[in-house]
Amino acid sequence: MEKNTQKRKLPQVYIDDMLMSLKYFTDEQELHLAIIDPAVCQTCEDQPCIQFCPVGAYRAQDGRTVQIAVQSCVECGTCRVLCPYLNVSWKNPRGGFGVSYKFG
Amino acid sequence: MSKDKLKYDVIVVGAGMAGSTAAAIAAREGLNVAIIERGVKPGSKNYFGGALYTHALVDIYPDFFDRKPPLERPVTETGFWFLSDDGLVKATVQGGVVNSDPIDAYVALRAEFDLWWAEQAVAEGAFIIPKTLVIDFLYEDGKVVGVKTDRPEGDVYAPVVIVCEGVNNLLTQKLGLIDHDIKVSKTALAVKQLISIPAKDINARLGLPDNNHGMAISVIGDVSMGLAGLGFLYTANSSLSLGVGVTLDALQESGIKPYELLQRYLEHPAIAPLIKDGQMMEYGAHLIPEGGWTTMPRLYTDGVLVAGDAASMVNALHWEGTNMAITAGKQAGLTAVEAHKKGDFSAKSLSTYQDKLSDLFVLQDLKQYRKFSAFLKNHPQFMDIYPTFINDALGMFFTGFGKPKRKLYKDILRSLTSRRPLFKAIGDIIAFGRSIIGI
Amino acid sequence: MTRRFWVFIEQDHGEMHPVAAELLGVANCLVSEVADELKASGEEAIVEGILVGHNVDNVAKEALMYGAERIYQVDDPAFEHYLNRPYTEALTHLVEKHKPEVFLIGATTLGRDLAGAVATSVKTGLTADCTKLEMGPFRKIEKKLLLATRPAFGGNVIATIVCKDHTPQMATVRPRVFETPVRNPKAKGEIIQESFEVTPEMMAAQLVEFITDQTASLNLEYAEVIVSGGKGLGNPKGFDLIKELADELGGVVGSSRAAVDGGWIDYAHQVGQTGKHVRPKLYVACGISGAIQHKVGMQDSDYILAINTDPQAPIFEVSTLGVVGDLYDVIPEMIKQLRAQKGASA
Amino acid sequence: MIHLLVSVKQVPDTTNIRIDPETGSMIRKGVPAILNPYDAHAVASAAEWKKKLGGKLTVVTMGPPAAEEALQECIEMGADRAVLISDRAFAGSDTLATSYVLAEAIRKIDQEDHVDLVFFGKQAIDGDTAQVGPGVAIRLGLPLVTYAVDIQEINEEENFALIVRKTESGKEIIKTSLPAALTAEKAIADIPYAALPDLITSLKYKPEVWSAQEPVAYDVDQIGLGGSPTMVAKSGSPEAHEPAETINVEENGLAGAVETALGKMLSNTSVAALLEDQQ
Repeated sequence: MEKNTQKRKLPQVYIDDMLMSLKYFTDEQELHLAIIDPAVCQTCEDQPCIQFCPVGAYRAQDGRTVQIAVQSCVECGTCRVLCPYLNVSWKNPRGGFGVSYKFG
Repeated sequence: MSKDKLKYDVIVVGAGMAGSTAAAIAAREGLNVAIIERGVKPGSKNYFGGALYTHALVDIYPDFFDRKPPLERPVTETGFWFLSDDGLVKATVQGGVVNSDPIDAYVALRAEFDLWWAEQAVAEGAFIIPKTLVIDFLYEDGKVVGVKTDRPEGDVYAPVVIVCEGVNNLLTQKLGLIDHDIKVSKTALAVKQLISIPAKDINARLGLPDNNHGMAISVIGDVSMGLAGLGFLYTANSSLSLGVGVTLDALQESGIKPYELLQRYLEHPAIAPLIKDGQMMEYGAHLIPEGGWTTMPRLYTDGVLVAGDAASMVNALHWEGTNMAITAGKQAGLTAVEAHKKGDFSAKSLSTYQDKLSDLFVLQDLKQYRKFSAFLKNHPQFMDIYPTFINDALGMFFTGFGKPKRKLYKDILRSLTSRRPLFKAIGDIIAFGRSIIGI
Repeated sequence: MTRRFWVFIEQDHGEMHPVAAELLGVANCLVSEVADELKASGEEAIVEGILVGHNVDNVAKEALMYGAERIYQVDDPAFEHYLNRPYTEALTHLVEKHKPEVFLIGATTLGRDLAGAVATSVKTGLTADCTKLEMGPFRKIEKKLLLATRPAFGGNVIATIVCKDHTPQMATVRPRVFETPVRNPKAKGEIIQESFEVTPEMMAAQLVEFITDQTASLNLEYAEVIVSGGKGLGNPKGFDLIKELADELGGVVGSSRAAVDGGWIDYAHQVGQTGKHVRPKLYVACGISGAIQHKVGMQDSDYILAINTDPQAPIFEVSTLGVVGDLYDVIPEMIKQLRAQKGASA
Repeated sequence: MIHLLVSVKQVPDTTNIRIDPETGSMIRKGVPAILNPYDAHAVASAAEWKKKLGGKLTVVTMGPPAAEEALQECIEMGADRAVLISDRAFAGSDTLATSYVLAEAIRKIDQEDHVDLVFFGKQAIDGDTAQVGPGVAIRLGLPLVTYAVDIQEINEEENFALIVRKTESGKEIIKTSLPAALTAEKAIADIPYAALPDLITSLKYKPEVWSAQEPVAYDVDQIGLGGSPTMVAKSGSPEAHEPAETINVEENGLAGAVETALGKMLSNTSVAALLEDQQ
């Protein structure tokens, strides 16, 4: 192994390249995630949903409101659990919709 | 469409490891069982590292291997890899105890295996209702008598419901069997990539003699950048499963994006060569309940049993989850059968489920390891200092040529004490011992 | 015996569709590719246009200017509006009468279902949406065949298909896949009026009303011109410049996901895998690196101009033309020159 | 009582195709087979009209035994009867042979119970040829309306239907006598979220399986490879795009570079036409 001096840094990752590998059945009629009160997000200090969603579905909009790319969700539950104000309305998608792992 | 009620002897919620097992056991005893699965097919919502353990599989189907199950490579080499910032110590074992017949563990891919596992339950007589989400329960004078699904005319009745809904146990919470949502300190987020690599390259790069040999590795150290968590590497037939799981509170404190932590692991100088020219087949993420005993809900109430991840049945240190789910699924299935024989579906009647599990490794181990996740949190040294020390120590030992050995051993010792005072290190070892003995 | 290479001259209310000219150009190339066989066999080859409609004499003349040597014209009120059944019956009659070797049709909405019906009615093979056409040998078959290359499985596989021992060998081609040949106003050629008796049974379907679609709200998916901004803009104000160029080109504003992430523009503008899929005639990508998930959303655009400071940016892999430079210089200059041109020609 | 029929196809899900770099052929493992999306919307539309007018909905498909799953999905959406035409003799059929097989099957079903309207999806996402619908319609002598985005009316008494179709230049409302055929865009109907009893019925439903001999005795020369004039000479993965021609501002100066770029763009007829429209 080549010897490099300083500690290895965190690489920049473009999450969408990951999403290309996933199969989704997108529910055109119902979204299973929603922000309960957008105003609460504006007061939220570190917005963990944006930082820790493993598929980067949560995105900051102008004025610190948050938008969810619901169709990228893999239903892991991290956002529900990390949101300091319990401000995420989190449900499983309707039957047959959402991520569908090909390998798993 | 007929207007009479949809009625079964048993409803199982979720066609994962626990659910399909419970359904198979109950159906085998002649009960009319329906599994309600929210995915398009059983397995489409399930995700893990990971390997399945033969003891549990064979316990459900003695002729398991004759049925030609869709397994990946057998695990013929397993152990720990200690990652430092730029180095690696492989502490793995092969042959001997590991080389049992049949092999104790097989790498698997859940989409394919869980579908097959559910089909075995169908062969026993169970009926699968896919693409349907259970959203609530049906009650008659306070007792659960069925479930409500999100489809029109979606009520389904049964005197006993076995809830195997997975780690996000919203239904279990709705029943009041646990008074809180899953906890950031007791839950890990695991992210993984399945990377396609020709089988012969996997064998060459990992030193496996042929496609009939495989690896299951726990990776400790630089992989989680000192955060409380574990990395893993599994060899499927012609692909490698590489991922890392970190407890949510540690992840949150660190501010690190999960997919960037994973990418950093894949770019580690000792890991990158293993996946060179590999093509990513699938990325995914899933939560792992690590609270075990401390976050386990009540396992039964009137007309309901809970099994699998929904009941926190995971022993993270030993990567045991699927076998616990299968074992618990079986006991739940048997309990449902007994309840039907007795015609009594009250909590008291169903409580025999808890007694059965207490005599088995499931509850015993979870009780024994109840302090382990707290231990990991309070001893981050196991995630960075000690793995790095092991790398330095062995590295120095095996390159100490022409160096006075007395000085060599002093340097090795100092590479520990410079990071962690000796008496503290010893204290850590003792604390580790206690947390896994459970005292 | 004459080897006939046919092209369907699609027209809409007396306006020749540009794809017809493109296919006449292709037909003439195919003829040149069998020149050796013609010399050897002493046979002749001819490019003929097939025109169906009502009061379409000028379209016939126009087609002669793009390389058709002869036009068979079926001119009858019944054919004023395109209806599958009468058009199919007329073409089937002409094919059976003149026995062409190759028959090319434009893959427009009209052409795609007309070709499907004619190929079935004449019992021959048809290859759809071809991206390459050539005459070439195939196994031991004595005469060169039409080698039709097309994408399959969503563009993941490219297949070359032949239609052996059935004529005509039919193929449809999307508009703008091939260049338009030079228009030769002095071209000479023969226009033959063919009659075809349309029975009432063929007119079972009639056009009741036609609603033109100018009012289609300029939403991203159906926009003809899209000017997109990406991370390269550096800040939200950059989109004012993008808007100015878009207005100049009569287009709408799009964006990459990075710009939406940065909160510079609303999610509705996002082009890409998790945003919108677009197929405009002109797509101008400004400061967009072109990560795979963006390309997926816009690579079907007909003409892609990319402006980026980085010559290695992946966006250049899918664009038709690239300008390597700072968009804050290039765009204002482009607007200035576009206005100058408009000023000159106004 | 109306009798509607939809011809459907099970296709590999091309949004997740992986190509084996060595052989250039598609990797089947891990690629789910789904009901062709356009066909699903066609079935949804037919089911809506069947419920509105009262009657029967039959679906038919030509494919391998596994296509049974796609037919079950149609039953879930409201179809009453599903026919699977499956036989090794059909293997290798191109669109001409396929339209023959489907047309004869529909003719047989029509003899049993007259079919008023035949639905097709606009195209299949694996082959994308959009030829089977028109081919079957011409074989059955049915008037055809393609790219249908809405059905305004189906009038059983006066035996006509009003169908809205979408073309590049706008929307056409077509009045066609019945029986007729249409190919459907996704906009024709939303896919319903089936009631649980319908889903359960579909899971237990076993489609009728027709072979190349019965109940329709197919002419062997018109099916399979023998009945297919077209064949694949060779196939492979697309070569990578070579990077676009680029003009460098540093080398040509700002004004010069932009001028050349605009010049090149205007040499493309359709772009030129576009820019003129803006004058």
